[in-house]
Amino acid sequence: MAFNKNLKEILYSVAAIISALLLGALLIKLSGHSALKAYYYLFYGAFGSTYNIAQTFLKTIPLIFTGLAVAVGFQSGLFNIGAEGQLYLGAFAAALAAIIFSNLPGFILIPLALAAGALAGSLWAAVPGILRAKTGAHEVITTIMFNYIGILLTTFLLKNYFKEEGPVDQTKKIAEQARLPELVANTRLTWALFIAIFVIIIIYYLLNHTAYGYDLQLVGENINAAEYSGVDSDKVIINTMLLSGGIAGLAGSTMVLGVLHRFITNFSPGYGFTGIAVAVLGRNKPLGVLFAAFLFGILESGGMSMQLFAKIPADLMTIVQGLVILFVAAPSIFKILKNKSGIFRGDNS
Amino acid sequence: LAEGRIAIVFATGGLGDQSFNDMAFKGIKAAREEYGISFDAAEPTSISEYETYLTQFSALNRYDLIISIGFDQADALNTVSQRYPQQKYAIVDAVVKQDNVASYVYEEKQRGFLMGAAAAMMTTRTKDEKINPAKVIGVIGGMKIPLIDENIAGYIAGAEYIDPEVKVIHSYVGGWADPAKGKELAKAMIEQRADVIWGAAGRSGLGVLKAAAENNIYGIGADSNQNHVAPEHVLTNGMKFVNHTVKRAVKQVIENNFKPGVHVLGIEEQGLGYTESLLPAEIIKKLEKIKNKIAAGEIKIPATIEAARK
Amino acid sequence: MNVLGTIFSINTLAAAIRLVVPIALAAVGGAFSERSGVINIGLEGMILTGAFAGAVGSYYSGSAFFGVLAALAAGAILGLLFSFFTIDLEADHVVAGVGINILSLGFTTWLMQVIWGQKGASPQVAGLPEIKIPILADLPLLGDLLASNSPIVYLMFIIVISSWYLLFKTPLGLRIRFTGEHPEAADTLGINIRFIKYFSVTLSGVLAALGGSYLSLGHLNWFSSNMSAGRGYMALAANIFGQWNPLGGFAASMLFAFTDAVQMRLQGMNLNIASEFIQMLPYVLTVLILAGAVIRSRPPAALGSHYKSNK
Amino acid sequence: MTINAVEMKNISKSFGSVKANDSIDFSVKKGEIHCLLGENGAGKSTLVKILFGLYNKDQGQIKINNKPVKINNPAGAIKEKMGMIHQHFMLVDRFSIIENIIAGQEPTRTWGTSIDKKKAAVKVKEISQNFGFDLDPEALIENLSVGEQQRVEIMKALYREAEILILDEPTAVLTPQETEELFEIMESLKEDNKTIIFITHKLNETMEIADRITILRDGKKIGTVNKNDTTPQKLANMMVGREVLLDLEKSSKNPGKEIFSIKNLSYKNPVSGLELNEINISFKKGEIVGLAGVEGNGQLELEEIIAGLKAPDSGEILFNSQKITKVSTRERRNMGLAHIPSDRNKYGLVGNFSLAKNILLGSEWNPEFKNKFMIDFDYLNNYTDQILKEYDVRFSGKNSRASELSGGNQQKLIIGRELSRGAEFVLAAQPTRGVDIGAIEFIHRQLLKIREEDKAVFLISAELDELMSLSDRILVIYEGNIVARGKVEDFDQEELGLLMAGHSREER
Ligand SMILES: Nc1ncnc2c1ncn2[C@@H]1O[C@H](COP(=O)(O)OP(=O)(O)OP(=O)(O)O)[C@@H](O)[C@H]1O
Ligand SMILES: Nc1ncnc2c1ncn2[C@@H]1O[C@H](COP(=O)(O)OP(=O)(O)OP(=O)(O)O)[C@@H](O)[C@H]1O
Ligand SMILES: [Mg+2]
Ligand SMILES: [Mg+2]
Repeated sequence: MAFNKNLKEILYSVAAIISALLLGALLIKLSGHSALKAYYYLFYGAFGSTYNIAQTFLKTIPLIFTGLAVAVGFQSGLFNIGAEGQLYLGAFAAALAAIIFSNLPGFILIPLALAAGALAGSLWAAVPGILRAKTGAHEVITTIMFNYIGILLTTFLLKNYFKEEGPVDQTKKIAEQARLPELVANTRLTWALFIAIFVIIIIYYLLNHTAYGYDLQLVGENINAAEYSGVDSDKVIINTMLLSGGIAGLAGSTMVLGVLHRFITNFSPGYGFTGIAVAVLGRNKPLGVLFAAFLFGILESGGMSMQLFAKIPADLMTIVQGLVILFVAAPSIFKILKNKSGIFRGDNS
Repeated sequence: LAEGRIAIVFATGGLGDQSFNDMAFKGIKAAREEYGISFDAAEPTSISEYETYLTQFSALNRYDLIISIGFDQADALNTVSQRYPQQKYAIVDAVVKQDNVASYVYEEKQRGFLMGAAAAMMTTRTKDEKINPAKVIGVIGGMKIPLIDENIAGYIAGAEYIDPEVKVIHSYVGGWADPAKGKELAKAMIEQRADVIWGAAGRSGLGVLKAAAENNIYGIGADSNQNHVAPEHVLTNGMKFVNHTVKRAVKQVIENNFKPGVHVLGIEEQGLGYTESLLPAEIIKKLEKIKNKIAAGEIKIPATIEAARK
Repeated sequence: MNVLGTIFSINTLAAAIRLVVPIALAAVGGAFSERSGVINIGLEGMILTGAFAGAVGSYYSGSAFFGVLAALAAGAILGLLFSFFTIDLEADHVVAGVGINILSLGFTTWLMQVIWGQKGASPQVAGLPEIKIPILADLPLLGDLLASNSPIVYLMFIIVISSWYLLFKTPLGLRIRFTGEHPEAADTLGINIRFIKYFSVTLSGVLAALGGSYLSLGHLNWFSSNMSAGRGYMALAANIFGQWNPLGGFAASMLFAFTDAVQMRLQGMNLNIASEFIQMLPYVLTVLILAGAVIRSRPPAALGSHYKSNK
Repeated sequence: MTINAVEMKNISKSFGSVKANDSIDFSVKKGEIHCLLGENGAGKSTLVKILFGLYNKDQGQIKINNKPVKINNPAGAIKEKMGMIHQHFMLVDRFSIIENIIAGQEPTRTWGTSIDKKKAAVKVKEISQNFGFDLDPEALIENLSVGEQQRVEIMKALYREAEILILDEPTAVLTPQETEELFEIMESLKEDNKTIIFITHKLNETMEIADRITILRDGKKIGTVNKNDTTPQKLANMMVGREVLLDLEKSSKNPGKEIFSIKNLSYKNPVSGLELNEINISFKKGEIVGLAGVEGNGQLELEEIIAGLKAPDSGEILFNSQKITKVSTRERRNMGLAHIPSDRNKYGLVGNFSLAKNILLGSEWNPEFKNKFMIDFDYLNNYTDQILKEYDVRFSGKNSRASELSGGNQQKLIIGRELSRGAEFVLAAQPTRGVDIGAIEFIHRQLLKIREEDKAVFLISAELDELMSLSDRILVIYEGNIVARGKVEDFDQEELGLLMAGHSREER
């Protein structure tokens, strides 16, 4: 039953992705390029070599974290648009920790820096959480504002206290032992992948198999029933924001410890915002987020090759991404198709 | 597959930034015309893509030169250039100390100094209908980053050099692609009676020029020639000839004359300069003198705003 | 120098009015959409598309007026697309909105290359001239402020007020609000909720696009890629802050715009305060005011849900 | 030839695999009051929703006044002069009565651009007076009692000049007095030659008001009978398909020592202004204490305060002689309080959760359901199966969500969850609201069983029958005051009704 239901959702999602790609092919054709060639390189770019596969995962990792952060919020009925700001705080704190405690050995330093990043993200998200719980201030507004404030704040702190001499606003490089070990040499694909998957699993169990997760979902589904059954919904809201922010913070800290090896202003191309799309595409479920983030990873890393080798402007890839999101959002397109054509016959709903 | 002999990786701002990406593109296209080379280009959208593109280009092992545009590529290039010691690289706006990398950096403060001097000379010419009696000039940066601040520091020092009474105000847009906000910041300065304003803010700077045109004062363009935005109101442009730099880097490689190491480009090396645009002849004359003095090292220019404001 | 005098001057207010236009128009659009029950995160993309279509229209016709018409049409098309997905296809509103934003960004940048062969900024096009309204000029105090402005500024004031009127005083408005609160109840009253939602969401696209066209034809006279620069998100916040009421949304937008204008002036004074903190001003102030506000937001009860009649 | 106001032929409608209506023929004569009778889930609502254009029928024809019609949506039904009062009220809480009534057919002025509030108010007042409703048109729905809300629903239909009125379980939420008033209204509508379709599962009501009765069971029509040709027992058997015991047996029993008490409790509702005044109640082991009263006289406030959802302004609550006035909901539940909430959709259930997760509600931190840090799903699933079986909850699949259950089964689920927790004090608020006779019988037996087990029950109900047959002692609440209390034998139905309406004992 449940398996059937999930299978159906997956089928619809696949159909959505294929439709979006077909529509994208039409656009590529219209703009005078070869769609076949384009998609060949899309695939090649995403999976064509060990290096390319590594790059695909590399693109996937931060989106797993931010997607998960947003999804956890949604599970509790909170729309955390602030993952971007939380990510910056997390990245900044992780870099600081790695720099300040640079004489600690790696097996202590790395967890410490990761934790510092998670903690900073948590605390940054806690403020909108507390405001929501205690004053009712809508988290959509406060988290948007906290994005701007957080990014400006890290820039200020960096410039005035931690900046490395030079033309770029960045901290100095973190020590070798603070860097996450690479999984595949020279690809920057690091243990961050396992951390991401580990966090997915943890969150899956937390949400579905613990009382804590039960309360979190309960508050999201029916806050009155939560109160009725003795759940302190204010506390859950604050805790959820702490959790959500912590995960977003990990997006930042793994970027610092695994990819950038330092904090740089404005390093994120909007991972926090893409995380919203990833979360909803993944139906706000941990495993869904994993797949959605991977899909985005494929589109982005494949898109790079499309741009390089098929000379397709990157913007067309953006359009295809937009189409995928729209189509996946609207499974009923395919339900209509199914009723009309019987493509999906066989599942009984 | 890719067939070029040159590869170029732009900065994340992408083409159309009206700044160094566009200028670099101009340079590489000029090199194509002139030397008959072909090139492949990549437009990364995030910092983490630099290393990927650089690696992909390097791994093809078919390019005579791979060019990185923008200061934030330094880390990525530093890593990749060590992995491919046979490959030649050039980077603009940053220093990468590797034997196979030619680094081109600019004396940004010199450009700022020239612009500041030009603006300060202009703001006292009250005969000009666009000029008011108040001695106030302004500069608007895209974001508060060291490269921009060096320009602003030069601007302040240049004005001071001409006339210590000239007041220089500066502010930041907070982004490179918000011309509407650039325009409003300029308007805020005009309220403070600024009559010459430099917009060193990528596409946001175009809004500064628009404000200048609407309020009938002078604007100064940045990086590329932006006269077309407001032909009657763009006093001059603070040029950064990334195009020349790119073209030169290509030329050296083609002529088997690759020069790794740090190349500091200033006014003397014609890496920086200005356009004559609406500048009166006497000011041009004075600017030329200042140029010579800078080249001769007779003028010391501070590199930070704090130092410039003392 | 008199810091306060400069900040709280008529000039600052004038700047705020220029800055507020795209945010306020999109916020009013958001009010329609969300009052009818459809969450609209796509405002950002709608502003951007409006700005783009405005420039394209003006570029080809040589007339800014046609540019604005083109923007309105593009906003309507995008609004209809968003309606179709959220209403007929029952797409999750948030996802579809995110999709609209990404699509708008991709399409505008791509089409720029197709049309003008360049990214970044379009060539300059005919912009809207400012118009003078003599009667307003005679007003005390506000005379200077209101006498001469882009026609879209005047239009904005008219739209804000008439939208409030439409939503709260007319039959259509009552039906829109009914639909957003309780679509099933609206259905049982014989209200055509599909029409109501289509109307409201499309209108939100049109209004946001009008705001966008102010960027490319009123405030400036060219299109610059991604020139909406987060204004749609500010509008989203303003709409909620303003209790899903056009007047409230306008007031909240004005709060952002005014503090932004103040921020710009403070920066230009080169006081001894880090520029980052000055730039934070609008955002910090918003959070503070929101946290201290007495009235609590209560969204339309059926916001974000799907309802189909005649299952 | 008699005119059939409504004639539905061969109507079928399926939801997934559920056949909600199976080839039903149904006709209503003009000017009659026609009762639709059936258990929960029999298909009553579905049938009338098809008639009203809310659902799309799979097959069948509809004739109105002997004329075939196609009704695609409620707008179409309204055009045929139908009006429907829904089982779940279709009202917008934060709008005024006027707005709720006129939406969709607003009187306008200035060339139709704005709503003519005055004209609307006049018309609404007119209807209101014609039928003796006493409502302030500007009042917000959220401040109205359920009975008042129902009147607004009826006014909505009358405002649209409905000739055929469909009332889907209108009495489920009404007090006897309110029901009487509703019946008077219905009679006067009938005199006006309006046709009324009336859905209920209360047999006595059917016998009182109906002209003819149609019985549905499991989506099929069982038959149509004249009221005069039938008896409640016959109707019950047709509905349920078996013999039903309409009377309960209650043992006589001496209550034990006090287990729960409320002392000098006062509270003022900041929204409605209603005040609870110095309430004192003591509950003893092995007794059922009933609280009678017209909805909106403080029962809800009292319920929420006892449960811990609201804090009283003053006074004390004692549980096993322990002060729990400031103790959280969770704590109270752990101490042995069970709560069957009056508003099951708001408090009692999470529609989107599976049945097992609904059973877990409130016990998720209970070590019994955990194995180390994780929820012990094996245990929970077994436990759930047991409860579903014991409490006869009928569901379609293992992974059913609570929202997919019929109302009666939802209620049984809640009762099963609450009663099986081994609570010592059961707060049962409107436990049989909207539930069919089969289920009512079952729930009543469960409450009596609890009493047998020497636990205390506080029964808040608007059903006088229920109160009279279950309670040992009865309290009457009126405008926040306990106006009468005594053994159940000391009251009769009529007297209770008067007390609830605010007449004091002496007045009689
Ligand atoms: N009664 C149960 N017995 C066993 N496992 C359960 C039960 N309820 C929930 N779970 C676990 O929690 C997960 C999520 O269950 P839930 O009922 O919340 O479904 P859901 O939110 O619709 O998610 P999904 O569609 O992914 O299953 C299940 O996949 C299962 O691992
Ligand atoms: N919208 C729906 N989707 C799926 N199933 C439905 C829907 N509406 C009704 N059903 C199912 O159809 C059957 C008949 O339901 P209906 O609401 O008509 O019963 P009813 O006789 O009105 O019962 P009650 O007395 O509880 O109101 C039930 O099994 C119910 O679960
Ligand atoms: Mg001057
Ligand atoms: Mg029903």
